[in-house]
Amino acid sequence: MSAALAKLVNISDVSVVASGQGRVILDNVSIDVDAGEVVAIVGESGSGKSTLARATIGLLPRGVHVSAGRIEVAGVEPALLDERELRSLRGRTTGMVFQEPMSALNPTMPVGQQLTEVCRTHLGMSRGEADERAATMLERVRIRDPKAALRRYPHEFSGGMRQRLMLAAALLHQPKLLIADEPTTALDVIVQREVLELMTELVREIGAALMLVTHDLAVVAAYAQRVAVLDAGRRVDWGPVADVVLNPREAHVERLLAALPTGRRGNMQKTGATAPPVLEIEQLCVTYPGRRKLPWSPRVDRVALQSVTLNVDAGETLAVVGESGSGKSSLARVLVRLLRPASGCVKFAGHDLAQVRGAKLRELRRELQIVFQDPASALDPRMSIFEVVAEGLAPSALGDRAEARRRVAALLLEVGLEERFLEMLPHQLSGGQRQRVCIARALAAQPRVLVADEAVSALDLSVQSRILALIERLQLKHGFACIFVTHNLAVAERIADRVVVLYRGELVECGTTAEVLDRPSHPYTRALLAASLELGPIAPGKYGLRARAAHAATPTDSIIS
Amino acid sequence: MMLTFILRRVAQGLLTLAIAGTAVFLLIRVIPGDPAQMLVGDVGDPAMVAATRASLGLDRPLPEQWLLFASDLANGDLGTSIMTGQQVREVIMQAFPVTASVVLLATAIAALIGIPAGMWAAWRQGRAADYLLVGITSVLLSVPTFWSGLIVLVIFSVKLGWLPALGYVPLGEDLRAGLIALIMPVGVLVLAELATLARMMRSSTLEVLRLDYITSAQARGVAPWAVLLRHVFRNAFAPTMTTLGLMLGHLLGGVVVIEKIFGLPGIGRLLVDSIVQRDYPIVQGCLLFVAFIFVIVNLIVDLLYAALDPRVRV
Amino acid sequence: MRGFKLGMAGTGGALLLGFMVLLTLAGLVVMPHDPIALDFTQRLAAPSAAHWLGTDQFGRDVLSRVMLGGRGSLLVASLTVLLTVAIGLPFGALVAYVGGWFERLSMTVLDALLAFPSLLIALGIMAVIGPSTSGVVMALTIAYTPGVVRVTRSVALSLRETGFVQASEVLGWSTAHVVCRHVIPNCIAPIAVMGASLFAAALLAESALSFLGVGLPPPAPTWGGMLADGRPFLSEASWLSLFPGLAIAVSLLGCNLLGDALRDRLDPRMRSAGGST
Amino acid sequence: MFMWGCLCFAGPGGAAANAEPILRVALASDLRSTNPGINRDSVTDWVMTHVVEGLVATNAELAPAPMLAESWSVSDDGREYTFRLRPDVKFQNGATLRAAHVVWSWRRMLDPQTRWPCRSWYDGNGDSGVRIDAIQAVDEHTVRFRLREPDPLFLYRLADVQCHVAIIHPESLDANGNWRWPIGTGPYRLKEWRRGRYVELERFDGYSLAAQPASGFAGRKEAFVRNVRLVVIPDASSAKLAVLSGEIDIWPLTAAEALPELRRDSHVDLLQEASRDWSVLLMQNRSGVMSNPALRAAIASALDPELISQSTMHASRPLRPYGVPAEEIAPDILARIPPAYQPQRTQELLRQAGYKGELIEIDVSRETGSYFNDAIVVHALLVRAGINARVRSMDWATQFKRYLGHEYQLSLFGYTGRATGPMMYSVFVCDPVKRVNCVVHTPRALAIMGELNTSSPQRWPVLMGELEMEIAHDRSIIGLYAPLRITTVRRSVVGYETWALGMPRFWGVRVDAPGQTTAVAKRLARVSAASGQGTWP
Repeated sequence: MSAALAKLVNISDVSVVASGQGRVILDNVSIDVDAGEVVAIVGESGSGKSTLARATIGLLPRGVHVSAGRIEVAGVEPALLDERELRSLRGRTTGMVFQEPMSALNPTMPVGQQLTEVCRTHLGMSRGEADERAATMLERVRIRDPKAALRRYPHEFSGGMRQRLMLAAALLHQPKLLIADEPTTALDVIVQREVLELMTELVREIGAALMLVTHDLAVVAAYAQRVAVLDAGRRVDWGPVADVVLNPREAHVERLLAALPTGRRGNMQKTGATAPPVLEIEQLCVTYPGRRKLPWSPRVDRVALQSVTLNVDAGETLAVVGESGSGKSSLARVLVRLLRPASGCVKFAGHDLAQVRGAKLRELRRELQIVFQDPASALDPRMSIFEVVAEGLAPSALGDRAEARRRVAALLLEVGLEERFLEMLPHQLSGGQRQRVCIARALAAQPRVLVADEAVSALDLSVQSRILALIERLQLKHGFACIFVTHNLAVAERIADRVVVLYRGELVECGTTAEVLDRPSHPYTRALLAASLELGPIAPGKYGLRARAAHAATPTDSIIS
Repeated sequence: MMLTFILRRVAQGLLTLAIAGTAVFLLIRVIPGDPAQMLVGDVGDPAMVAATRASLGLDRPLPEQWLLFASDLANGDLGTSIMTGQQVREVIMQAFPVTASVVLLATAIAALIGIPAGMWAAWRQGRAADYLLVGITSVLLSVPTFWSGLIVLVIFSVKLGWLPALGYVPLGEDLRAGLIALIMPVGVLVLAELATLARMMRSSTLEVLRLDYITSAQARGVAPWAVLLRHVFRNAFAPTMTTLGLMLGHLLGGVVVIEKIFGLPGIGRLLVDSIVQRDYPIVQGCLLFVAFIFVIVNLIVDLLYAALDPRVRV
Repeated sequence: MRGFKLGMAGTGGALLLGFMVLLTLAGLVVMPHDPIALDFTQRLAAPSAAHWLGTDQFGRDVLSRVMLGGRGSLLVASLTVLLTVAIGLPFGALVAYVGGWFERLSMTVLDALLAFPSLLIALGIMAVIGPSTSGVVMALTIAYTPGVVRVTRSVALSLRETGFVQASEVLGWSTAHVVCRHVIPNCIAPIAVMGASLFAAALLAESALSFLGVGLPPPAPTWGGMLADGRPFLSEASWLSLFPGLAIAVSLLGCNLLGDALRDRLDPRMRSAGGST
Repeated sequence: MFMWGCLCFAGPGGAAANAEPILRVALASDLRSTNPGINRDSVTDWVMTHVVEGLVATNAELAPAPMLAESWSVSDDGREYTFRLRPDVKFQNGATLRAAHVVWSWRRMLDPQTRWPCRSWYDGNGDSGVRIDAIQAVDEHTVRFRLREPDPLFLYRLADVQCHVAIIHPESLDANGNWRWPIGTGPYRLKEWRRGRYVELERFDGYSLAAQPASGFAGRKEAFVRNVRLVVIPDASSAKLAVLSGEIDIWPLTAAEALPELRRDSHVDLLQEASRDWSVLLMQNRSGVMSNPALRAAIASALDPELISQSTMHASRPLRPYGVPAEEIAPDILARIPPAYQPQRTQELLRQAGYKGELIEIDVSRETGSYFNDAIVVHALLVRAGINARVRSMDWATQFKRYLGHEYQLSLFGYTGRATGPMMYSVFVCDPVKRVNCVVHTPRALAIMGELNTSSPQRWPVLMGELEMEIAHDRSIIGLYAPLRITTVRRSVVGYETWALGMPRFWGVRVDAPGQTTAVAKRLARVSAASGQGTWP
């Protein structure tokens, strides 16, 4: 009995091809998973990591097929099974959890039914038995009042709770192998940590193996025993986490690790203490109209921001940290007047942005620019890059076309794009290049304040660090104040002079990067710090998980619904 | 929350009816030609025409006529036909079952065939079944109903003589003859509706199949028919149902062309004939009834939508 | 459009539609026979060498009348589409941008119009205006504009949330500039898709109106009118109704295939709004 | 298919053991109402002539003949008419006809509340007709009418079909005077009316047969078939298929398009009815370019009536240049009337009229029969003559409004036939002040019309000849043809006959089961029917 037999999963020299254009997604990849082991598959977007996970149980999308190699799961080859046998394999030995909590559960079906669907078909359980088992599992994944939860519908749960429901569904039939395809990428930091802890705990409890697909090296370091690093469909490195990640031997892995946001921005010497702040925000409240319960009952509005007061100094970088629903993007939108505040005021160059109108507003707005998160919808698909950036120039400058071309070319150069990009169209550019064009467009208006609303969250790690460096360089050169909105503490620490923490619309923490990150005063900030997983260099060529704050309390119970 | 949803929809429906009613009132009065002249005929005695106009209330100023029209409408009186003196409500109630029997039967058949076909084509996208369905539906959508109606009439009635060309026999009166009389019109209507429903169902099923919970159901080893029935159908049917509602609402307003070819005394024919005869009360009654049916059908569809999709309910 | 390929079905559709348009345009230059002149010696002649598609009850050549009829039908359909888009597009964008009571009011009025089947609206208007080309075009435009406005509004609303529209606002450009430079150009794609199905619907409606006798005024024939006139001679001279019906069907097939291809290539968002009664 | 009971060939009274066959007739449109004369059209008249009768009725020679009145006398000053009623005539509700019923019926029709369209004939303010001063019941069986002044046409008016005064029983109205159901004295009772679908007549067994032989709408109207079902089939091709498949026995006013197929079928006969209706091309003479008589003459000269009459396939119609059939007009005057169609002089006449290519529109409605085909031919003829013409098709209501308001230029129009010449001409020759729809109104024409209205029948041919001469001079009306009225009758029907007024009569008709009819009876029926004028033995 060769060692291979004892393996739970054995993937040898597998290649996967998209039959349409014949594009190679996986090129001759081999990995294996022992019973009860946690194996991570890591790589940037487009590296083929989730394809590898799905291929394991033959769930490749239409038009994509395994062109070479063999896959064995629990001694059986899924590719050779007929429809019924493949289904019972999935129904008994394997389970899967997906990335997007919003569409993970059938919105029109009560949660209980979706959970027990498998048990009753594959394990022949009666309705009562299956419900009983589901209720205990929900209890186990810490869903409040599990009996009632069975009858409720998916949209009545938050993202984090839905991911726990998915976990319960995948583990209900005690599978031998759980495949998790970026289970927590879409979740906030605290919830992410909870779900990961819960998943690994449960898997260990039922002795199942876990194949964890992620792009976050910190998660790999924290939870996996062995790891496979993929780049553009090829396996770059494979082995225990200590050899592959903590003491990187492959150039590609070193590059990834180097791109991690580490270190802290030297705090700027205050240029003259008395320089007036470029932006003063006083008692700012923002609400979104809600729906009426009954036609005559008063309309209950959702409060996004609750009396926020904040000043921003010229040339400073202020990080705004908070989870989804904390109101951070509402704040960003109010500052550039895309949203009208319910009350309070935003003073800029002696005017209250909320009151000013017409030509004066249009003139003032040019000095407050924004870069959005999603590069795909940031550029007008119909316009060339020249036209996009030229729109940033003042209307007066657009008269002379040659002059405009010269200025746009200069701006592109500043953001690291050669002149050949002028005539290209947005769909020909990568995500990173598009963000650079957005920055160039914002610069064209010579703003005094640049708001970056999660500007790097949608980018791969390597691209992310280059964009952050670019912003820092431009800020030094042009002296604009930068308000950097993010949910990632490491990014905030690397780029910001001061950090502000938002929690449910309230400003709970404000201070220099050091004050906030080393001596947090608000419990939420402490929970945030404790939950964040960060990998950093602990010695030349050696990396380790950084214990964030010595006196941070253990991650409190899920105070986040 | 459900109550708000219903009340808002009902209010919207009433407003639509009010606007539709006024539009109809004005439109019919602007049409040249005068019912009084039609009634008196070619004897052409001016005094007689004037007297008829007065008795029909047509000589009074427009706003006054509108008020009269609105107050009658309020207490459900649609007035009496100028030409036959019959209660408009009665005339409509005679014509509507004709149209309703053809349309409902055709829609039911089209739905029973079209919806599963659409789903199956989406499930086997890119394979033979899918291309076949898309091809057939493209052709069906391109054949005008009046052309297909004529061809069917020539083949089955003139050449083969299987089916009678003689018009409509109410189902209540003689079920067998009634059904035989409906075969051709329903058949032609089914061809047209089938294509639209199948295409709609196919596209909404394709969108649902892309979502994660379908893949996760498959990952949990759920059988294809269970995936299709339990997961895909409920989510894919909602948008198709809205189109079905729109289509049903319009068709119940009278399939004029089919009624003309097969000699069915339905609402469509009644409306066209009464426009030609300038029978104001009947035209107003018909158009209002058509609008009323449309609003009701769509209200029902919205309620079903809420029943199907819990997100709308809460 | 850059790198624009329609796929097999789409090109097939374009060819079919192109053939019918070509046939109609050829009619402007050369016409086998005078489509209006009567010839009582050649009444109801079957398709022959002299008359490829036979003659009608007045001895007029059916082929030339199909070519002449095409002019009427295709003209009405294209004018309707142009007018509907010309009105619907800006109005839809405006409604999306202005919002508030204006949006609620116009949407309610449009819903009221939607309550009537388009054929009935056209019938009513035709009875008012009397049969004329402009009458038919106006009637169909009023019947179809609500549809275009609704689509444009939904597309415009989703565009408002996109990065490039908001960035343009933030760059201090006026709403008018934003709408003209970003919103309307990006509405062209979905409207082009709807245009194809609109063209098919207008062609069908015009034929139905002619069939009911309220379509374009004679003697200029339209396909629907010829179909209706041929009806009494169905068993005796079936080609009178067969060929005009075929002309309509081929043009409709062309439109539908073209519309589907456009929809798949240009704008997945339009997928749900497909289909036409 | 409909089940056929077999008919044993017993007399009408004989109790047939099995179900009596029903005579099924196709109608193009439904009844307007069951209120005879008030809310009517030609189809309603057909049905009502079987249910109700008047004092006198039009006979085969289109003259007034005794009906409910067996005889009448006229006072020497011609102002008093005394009618003696037939004894023991029964109403369909069993009541016996008495003079009081006649007076009640007449008073009801003349009462303005009833809104009878033809009231202007008898209340004195119409431009034709004469005022009735009094109607009294002298005794149980005698009714006397006293007129304001003598009216030679009075009896013709009483016999007129469109403006017929039906003698009905007061129970036809409900308690508060609203119309309920017709109770007349006709051979058939109105049994059932399913709106939009069919009307069913049932034989009135208590019907008392008149003494005189059957002639037109008068005389012995003996009903043989127990039930007559008149089915509404608006669509021509459906009606054709119904006749071919035996679901319908008689199809009056058969559509032209159905003729070729019906001619080829051995189970049906096509009977050509005479018709006094008149299809014309009206030329407006009051305003605009058409008011120039020279232009009207030029246009008339270009229109070949022969070609127009053949506009509809398989249905070429008899030419009718004049308001009444040519044989009713004095032949010597007819010879002197110049024909309208003179193609060789058209260009010259156009030059004389100073025609500079102005647009001339031809009004036509698509619904009324084959007028639309005529419009196509007229348009082609005018275009060939170099006249800038255009067809303007519209629905009947619009065309009728333009006719009454004289907004048309050319208009293809039709007049319903009247029994007598004077009544026919009085429809379109009249004083525009008094009536809206006057077409010919030259002083000379009005003078002749006045004389015609008050002269006895002997002088009608000469007067009508002079009137036609004036019409030819004025050129506002071009007589085209008498519309083709063909009735399709299945061979299984025996005894159906056509006659001069061209309106269907279902009394005197038998329906045989196809197999059982004896050859002799069939041939006899067909011979007499074909001759058109054959009198019942």
